[in-house]
Amino acid sequence: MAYSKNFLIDIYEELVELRLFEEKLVEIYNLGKVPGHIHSGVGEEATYVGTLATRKDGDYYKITHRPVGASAIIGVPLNTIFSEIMGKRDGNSGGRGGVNHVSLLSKGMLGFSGTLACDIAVGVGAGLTIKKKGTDNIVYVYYGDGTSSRGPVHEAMNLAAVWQLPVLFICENNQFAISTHATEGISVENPGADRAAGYGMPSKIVDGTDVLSVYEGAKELTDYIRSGKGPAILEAKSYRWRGHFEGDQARYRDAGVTEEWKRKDCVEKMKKYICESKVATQEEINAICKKINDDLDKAIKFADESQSITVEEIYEYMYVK
Amino acid sequence: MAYSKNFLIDIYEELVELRLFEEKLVEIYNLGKVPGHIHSGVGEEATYVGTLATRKDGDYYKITHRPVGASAIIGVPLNTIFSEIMGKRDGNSGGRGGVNHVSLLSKGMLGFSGTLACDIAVGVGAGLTIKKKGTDNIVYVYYGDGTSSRGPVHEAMNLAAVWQLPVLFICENNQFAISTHATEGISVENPGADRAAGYGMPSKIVDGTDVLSVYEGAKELTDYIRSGKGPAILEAKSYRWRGHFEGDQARYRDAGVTEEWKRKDCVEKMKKYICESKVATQEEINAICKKINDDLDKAIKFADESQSITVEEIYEYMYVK
Amino acid sequence: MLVTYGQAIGDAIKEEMRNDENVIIFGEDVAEMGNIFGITKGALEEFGHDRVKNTPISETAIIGSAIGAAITGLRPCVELMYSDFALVAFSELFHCVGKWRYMHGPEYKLPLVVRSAMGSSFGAGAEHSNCVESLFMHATGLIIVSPSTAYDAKGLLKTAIRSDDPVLFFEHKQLYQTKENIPDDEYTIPFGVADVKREGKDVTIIAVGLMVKKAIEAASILEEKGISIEIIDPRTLVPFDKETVFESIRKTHRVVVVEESNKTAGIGAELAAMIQESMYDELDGPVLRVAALDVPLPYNIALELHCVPDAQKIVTAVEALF
Amino acid sequence: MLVTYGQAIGDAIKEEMRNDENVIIFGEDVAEMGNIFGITKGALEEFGHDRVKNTPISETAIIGSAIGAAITGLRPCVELMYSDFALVAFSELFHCVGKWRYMHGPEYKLPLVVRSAMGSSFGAGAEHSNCVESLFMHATGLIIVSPSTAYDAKGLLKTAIRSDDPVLFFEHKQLYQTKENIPDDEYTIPFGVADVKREGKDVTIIAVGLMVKKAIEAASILEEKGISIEIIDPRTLVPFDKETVFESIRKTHRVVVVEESNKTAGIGAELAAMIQESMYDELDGPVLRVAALDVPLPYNIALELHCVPDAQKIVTAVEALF
Ligand SMILES: Cc1ncc(C[n+]2csc(CCOP(=O)(O)OP(=O)(O)O)c2C)c(N)n1
Ligand SMILES: Cc1ncc(C[n+]2csc(CCOP(=O)(O)OP(=O)(O)O)c2C)c(N)n1
Ligand SMILES: [Mg+2]
Ligand SMILES: [Mg+2]
Repeated sequence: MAYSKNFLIDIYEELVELRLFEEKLVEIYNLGKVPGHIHSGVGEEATYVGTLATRKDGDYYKITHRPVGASAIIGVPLNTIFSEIMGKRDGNSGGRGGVNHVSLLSKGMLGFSGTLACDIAVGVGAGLTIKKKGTDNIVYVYYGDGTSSRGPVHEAMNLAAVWQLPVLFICENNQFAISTHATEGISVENPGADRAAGYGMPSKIVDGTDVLSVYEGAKELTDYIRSGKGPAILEAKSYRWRGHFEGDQARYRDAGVTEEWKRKDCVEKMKKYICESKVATQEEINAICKKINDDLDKAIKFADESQSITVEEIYEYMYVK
Repeated sequence: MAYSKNFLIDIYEELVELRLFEEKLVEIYNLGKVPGHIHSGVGEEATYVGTLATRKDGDYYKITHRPVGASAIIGVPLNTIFSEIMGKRDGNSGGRGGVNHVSLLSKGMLGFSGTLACDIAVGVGAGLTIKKKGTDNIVYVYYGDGTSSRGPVHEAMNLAAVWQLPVLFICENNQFAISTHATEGISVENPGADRAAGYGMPSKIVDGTDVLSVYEGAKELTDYIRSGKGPAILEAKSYRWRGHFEGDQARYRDAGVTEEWKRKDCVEKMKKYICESKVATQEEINAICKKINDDLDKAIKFADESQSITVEEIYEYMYVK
Repeated sequence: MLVTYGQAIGDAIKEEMRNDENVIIFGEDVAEMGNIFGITKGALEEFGHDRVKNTPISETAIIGSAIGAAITGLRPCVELMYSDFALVAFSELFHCVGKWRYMHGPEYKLPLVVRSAMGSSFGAGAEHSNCVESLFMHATGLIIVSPSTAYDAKGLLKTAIRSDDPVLFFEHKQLYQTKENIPDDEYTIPFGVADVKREGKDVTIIAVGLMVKKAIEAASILEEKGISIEIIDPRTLVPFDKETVFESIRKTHRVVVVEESNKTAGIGAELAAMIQESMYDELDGPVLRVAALDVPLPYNIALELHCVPDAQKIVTAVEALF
Repeated sequence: MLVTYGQAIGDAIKEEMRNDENVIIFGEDVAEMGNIFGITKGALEEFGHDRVKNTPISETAIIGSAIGAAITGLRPCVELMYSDFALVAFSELFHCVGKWRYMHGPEYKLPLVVRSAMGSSFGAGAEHSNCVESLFMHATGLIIVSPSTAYDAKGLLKTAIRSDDPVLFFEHKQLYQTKENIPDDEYTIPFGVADVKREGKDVTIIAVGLMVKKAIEAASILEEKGISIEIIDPRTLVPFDKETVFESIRKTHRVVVVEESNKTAGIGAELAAMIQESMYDELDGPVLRVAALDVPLPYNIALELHCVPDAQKIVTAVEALF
């Protein structure tokens, strides 16, 4: 494919934003500013950025616990995100939900269930709404290789397929469910792609360290879905660089393999590509990084200064009425 | 395949036993002798008889609500079966469990969950025991086309496959889940076979109206499983002759199609085969039917005369201790 | 008009579907068959396959997709055939439906209704007879409705479908055929308003679902014995109308709670605990519970009937208060 | 020897695995990682992959296969990482584990244990902090253990693994690091025997899990105020040791039940209802409940701490009884 300069710059910016976001998340966690547990998505940015490059206004998104920074790409204001992560008033639920529940419906975000996979069908339901309205919008439903083993994934996929709903299931295969390697927990090599035929869906496997590979696979499948043909599965192969949560030293795996995967860094790869193809100079790139860095720092400062809600507000948001 | 006379006669006897059992179940239900709801398996006998013809001592079985008479083939005494069906003391749980819970562990029966699919993994657990013992026994896990859509089926299959357990999953595709045709509820044509690849299992589709076709498919897969290669899926295509439960007039479907399927009667087919191949004379066949009929009637009489347990016994069987 | 409880429910659904085209129904066998009890019969013909959908047997997908449809603008009124099967989607109901808005913020509204048929019904056995309201009372963010009459069922279901908060709506199988005269004109019943099904002065009986009928039977027997019974049907267990109950207790000073599920940690546990906590000085005796025995409901019908409460057991409990 | 609650649990598992080769453990991340809290660390090295197995994320398969393994001769001690996730296998636990023997007859024994980590732990949020014992108290056929000390955890887990009946074993995350001196020699603790954690004469506090610690703190504060507290830890919620509780009430005549889960339809509901039903004449006031607020547990730690009971809330409840 031939890409426009703007497209490539946008993609690169989003990769950098997500990378810096995930790094800063670890930093503020280490400073004790995050109440809960965090799951760093460093190294897996291309899966989100590449798929989301196919998005349109009116689409819906069901993201996961990793990387939470994806919500920024989708358009949730950084102030909202960091405030929620720090459990503050200016978060989307005023700090009631927390790091795993950063969300904004007006940007199409459907929310997340910390009880993994219970939310896969939530994306299917949003697909039902789209189908009833008759637009060409779609739903992006992300789930991990580990989560693929849960029953509700099966139920949701079958339902999406029999109802021919506009849903792209994206399996983020970072090869681990906490300490359990995919080959130990999953009976096939490709937990996403190998199961698509069992629902009568098309699928693609893409290189999750190469954002353009992800984009191309996602483009093909989203075009298919937007044309009304029903759901599909995209599987992106990547690797979880850090432990499952911060504090996990990942002693259960070979650190050498991790290092190998780190050399396939999706951000570096893209940087090299846009430099070599002269889409941007090193200076421009520096400026991009600096701007993003500053924006993130500003938001973190904002969130840090945001107040906690008061105990009187604890019952708010339980019911509409 | 070349079959011995004894083998063919045994198979035929079991078909007849199951047919007559299922017919008599409807009869006693209509006489008001069955407290609960029954799901007649008339017309679907070949799936059980054909698969069970591959069984060995020490194997385990997880059957379904249809046909309950399969428990007789597996070896549960008819007196026990009908007593449980009528809710009486001489049933396996003294009438506490009822028609869907006819079972006998000493014959390898694992039990059944009326909450469909919650029991699929029970078969997988029995496979774990077999694997630990190191015998060449296997577990037969039956489930319906409708049940195939439930999440626990997915979880159980994936687990059986990653642990390489000796389990044969048998999808009884009688094309209906109550009123919902398989094509309306399932996104692929073959809910069993089409999903096997997604677990890295082999599969076979067999004609559920032809007991020898079922047997041959089951033989191939059970040989594979007994040799330690892990689980497999067999899908048998049949048709539910009667309503889902007694009282269901099946107005939601074309009665003409039902009639067509009735002409593919598995019992008649086998009778024709053994007559034509001179395995048995009409007289011998009559004798077989009469004997089975009498045995069933005797057991029904026995069960009818069996007492209810007393209210004092209501807490028994809750705990071992 | 004279309608059955089942018809009243079907009518409520169809009326609301006419009122608002965002109301859709889906669940196992709700379309051609009109659900296994015939409750949604006619909906498919009137509203078509886009709004009346059979689902595969996949309860987690039914609830999950109802959430997704609800937050994006539809008003799903979905069905879990038997309330026993609500337990296979327990996490979706307890963690997701109940907490979604709280965890994600005030943009998220969940106008969804989950209907489910509950209760013993002569030999249905331990997995097709459960009443599970109490399990969901421990959840947060849900509304729980358990109507005992056609009138209540219709008015409450219409409120439920119009509610922007998620509602679990439990229908008792043994009540489907009970008949009642209800208004021809449209009406709704608010949540959190108990109904005094019978006025009396000596003992307050709080009864739910089918047990309201049993309590009425017991009240007749007790009347002959000179004991006057007031029967309160909370109708919605969450929100619970404490005030109506407390007012009754200020008059009777004696309470019996009757429910169909087994006793331990059931509805009666919460109500008895709450009442003695709040009204201790008004009580002339303990709050008694009449409930099923703590066993899986037996299949044998004599044992089943022995297990679940009947008028006689209620009478015995009431008499124990004197 | 001085051990943590977490070590005591790990030791109980390993000792029982040495005693009986049919004992196996499986669950998410129990092998190399030794579970996410390190509780099963060392088991893989000692017993190998045949007896110590990681599972995929598939809680229904974990419970289902545990049933199958148990009835065919193994003694699975399985793990559901967080007790919140027990709810995704709720039907398997409630309908199958709890009723299997009853429905199928006395041949069927279910010697299985389901371990699960529960409770609030500073920002874990609404889906990783739940205490769910009360939901299972309404089930039938289960044994429910909720230990508060290393000594109790070890003795009860050994009993659980040896039990032919199914046991849900809830471990509190905040207790894993608490230390205690326990006997070097082997011991077990029977089910259904409560432990008086502190003797006193004015008020009986029944507390479960982490709340035992909070009750002990409260008792010290109250002692200074001249109120003498008896603290009873039931240790097993099913079977429940009524006699120890009743004996205490005959002395104190006042009861407060403390639990960590939210109040409505929680453990305290059942205990309060049962106690006032059985011991009405012995009571000098209502049975009070101290429990979490009825909201999804907030992520913000100040709000979380406001939500769950602490010593001060217990003190307030006790004082309200005078
Ligand atoms: C139902 C359920 N079971 C277990 C967990 C605990 N848990 C949290 S994250 C995780 C691993 C998820 O693996 P995967 O889906 O591959 O996502 P990843 O963490 O690799 O991004 C597990 C087991 C959970 N949250 N929900
Ligand atoms: C979890 C659950 N959901 C729904 C039901 C109600 N139900 C009983 S039988 C049945 C249809 C089953 O279809 P299938 O698996 O094809 O078996 P068949 O009845 O055709 O033999 C349904 C939906 C149930 N028992 N359990
Ligand atoms: Mg992963
Ligand atoms: Mg079927």
